[in-house]
Amino acid sequence: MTADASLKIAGLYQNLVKITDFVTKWARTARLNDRAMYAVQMSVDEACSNIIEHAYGGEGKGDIHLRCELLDAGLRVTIVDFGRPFNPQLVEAPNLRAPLEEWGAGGLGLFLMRQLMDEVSFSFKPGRNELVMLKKRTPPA
Amino acid sequence: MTADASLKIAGLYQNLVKITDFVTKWARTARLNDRAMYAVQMSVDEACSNIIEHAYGGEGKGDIHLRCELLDAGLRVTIVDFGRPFNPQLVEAPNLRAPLEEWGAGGLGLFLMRQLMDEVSFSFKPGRNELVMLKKRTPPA
Amino acid sequence: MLEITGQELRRCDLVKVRGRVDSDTAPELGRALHDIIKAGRFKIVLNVSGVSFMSSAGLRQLIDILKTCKRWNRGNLLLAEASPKLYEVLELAGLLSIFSVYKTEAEAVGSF
Amino acid sequence: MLEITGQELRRCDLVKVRGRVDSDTAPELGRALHDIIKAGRFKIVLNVSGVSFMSSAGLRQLIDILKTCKRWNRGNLLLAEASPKLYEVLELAGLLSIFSVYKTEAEAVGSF
Ligand SMILES: Nc1ncnc2c1ncn2[C@@H]1O[C@H](COP(=O)(O)OP(=O)(O)O)[C@@H](O)[C@H]1O
Ligand SMILES: Nc1ncnc2c1ncn2[C@@H]1O[C@H](COP(=O)(O)OP(=O)(O)O)[C@@H](O)[C@H]1O
Repeated sequence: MTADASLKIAGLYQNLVKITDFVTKWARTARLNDRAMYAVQMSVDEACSNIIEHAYGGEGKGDIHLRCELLDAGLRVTIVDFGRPFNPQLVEAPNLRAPLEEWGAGGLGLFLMRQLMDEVSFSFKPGRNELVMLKKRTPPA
Repeated sequence: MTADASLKIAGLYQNLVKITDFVTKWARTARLNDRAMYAVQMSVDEACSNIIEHAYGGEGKGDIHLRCELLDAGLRVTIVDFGRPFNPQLVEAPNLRAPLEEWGAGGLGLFLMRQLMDEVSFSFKPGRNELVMLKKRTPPA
Repeated sequence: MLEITGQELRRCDLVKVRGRVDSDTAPELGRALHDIIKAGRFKIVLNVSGVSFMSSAGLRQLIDILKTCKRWNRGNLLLAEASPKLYEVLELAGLLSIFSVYKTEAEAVGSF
Repeated sequence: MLEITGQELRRCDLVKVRGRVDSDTAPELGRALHDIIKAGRFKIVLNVSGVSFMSSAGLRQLIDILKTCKRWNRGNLLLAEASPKLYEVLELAGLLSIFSVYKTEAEAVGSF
């Protein structure tokens, strides 16, 4: 079984709730359990916040396109923006053993996405940045 | 409508639960509301504890007879013991304005019974002490 | 049968009692609280949310502990999360003038 | 929309936040906590039991406040009553090494 749905929405922080509702609905359809659903919600929230803040450099500067696909393995979410590209390789993961003073330097968002999702991959074409994330369905215990 | 039930039980503190269950059942049958039911429970508990402690001077020294009567007005509970009589007139109500050091001198139990019930009356015949308490049913608001 | 659980916090002891506090069980509660006092700790928060019934024997026990705790200004026995029924009894018995009753454990603990 | 309620206790402030803490709402939470800090109070317990969702923007905000509170040993920001989901996120993000998370408000308040 496969199915997919898409959402095009303005890059505004207040739209994060609608974006979450959209992916939650499809995460549920994909029969993800509560933990997996929360992982998807956090990662998508994070990705879209980054797009607004970093790719567009602020609110209301461009749209975000989301696509949810039901796969046999679980749920795939694709998020596209048309702003500034970046090099994810250059973003260092935070040092979880660092003393408190060194915390908060950034990189926490991408790190969490990678921790929470099973696959996270960025691809950049001129004028179009694409992020694909996969969350697998864990068989009921 | 009137109806009545009685319970004869040994004067042991561990029997207070059974005594409470008995009066609770009849308080419910009398359609007392929660507050009124709690008032009956506390007062009966208090009266029976006093009987064990003061009238019998300890546990296992004598029985307590309880009787519940459903009246049009509410519930009447009669409690009889066969121990030492006392003079309720001589028991002073606690001074609720007293400083803390003067608290705990006693008299709280009888005071609470009188506060909680609509009628409280003692009568003493040789070898038989009787306490009659009435809790009225308040019409549903 | 009472269920009594205690926890020593930094500035006070937090004790939770569940069940029926009557002449039969009040001594149990008294012992638990006296154990804390005997260890030299006089600041106690008693969470009474789980108390289904409190007779005057229970109240007497609490008054006794309160007096011991407050002596020489060394502490207090605070009540937390009294049910409406218990609150009413405390009020009728005039005990609100000597006991402080807090809505939540945290507020009681935080007042020490 | 967040619901934030605060209460000044004797030795710390108790703040309760309810709702979704994301990039949109995290600044609100930040302002509420900074108001306490600006008033010179650096001991804060944050009850997060009502947080339905916390994004990394929310976590970043908390880290920022934590650092400000702990500076010169003058205080701390303690979390209380984290849901299992939130706890897992804190764990994944490595934040359990810098945040103290308490099961109950009372334990957190009582640790100051
Ligand atoms: N979608 C994006 N577009 C452009 N730059 C991004 C994007 N996502 C992340 N970045 C860059 O990666 C860095 C790390 O991002 P992140 O891990 O979310 O932490 P933070 O936002 O706290 O800096 C950002 O500071 C930014 O420079
Ligand atoms: N059933 C009883 N039989 C004998 N004496 C009683 C009885 N009930 C109460 N008393 C006397 O009245 C006093 C006050 O009783 P009470 O108000 O219950 O307070 P307390 O038991 O704390 O002294 C008792 O100390 C006792 O002398």
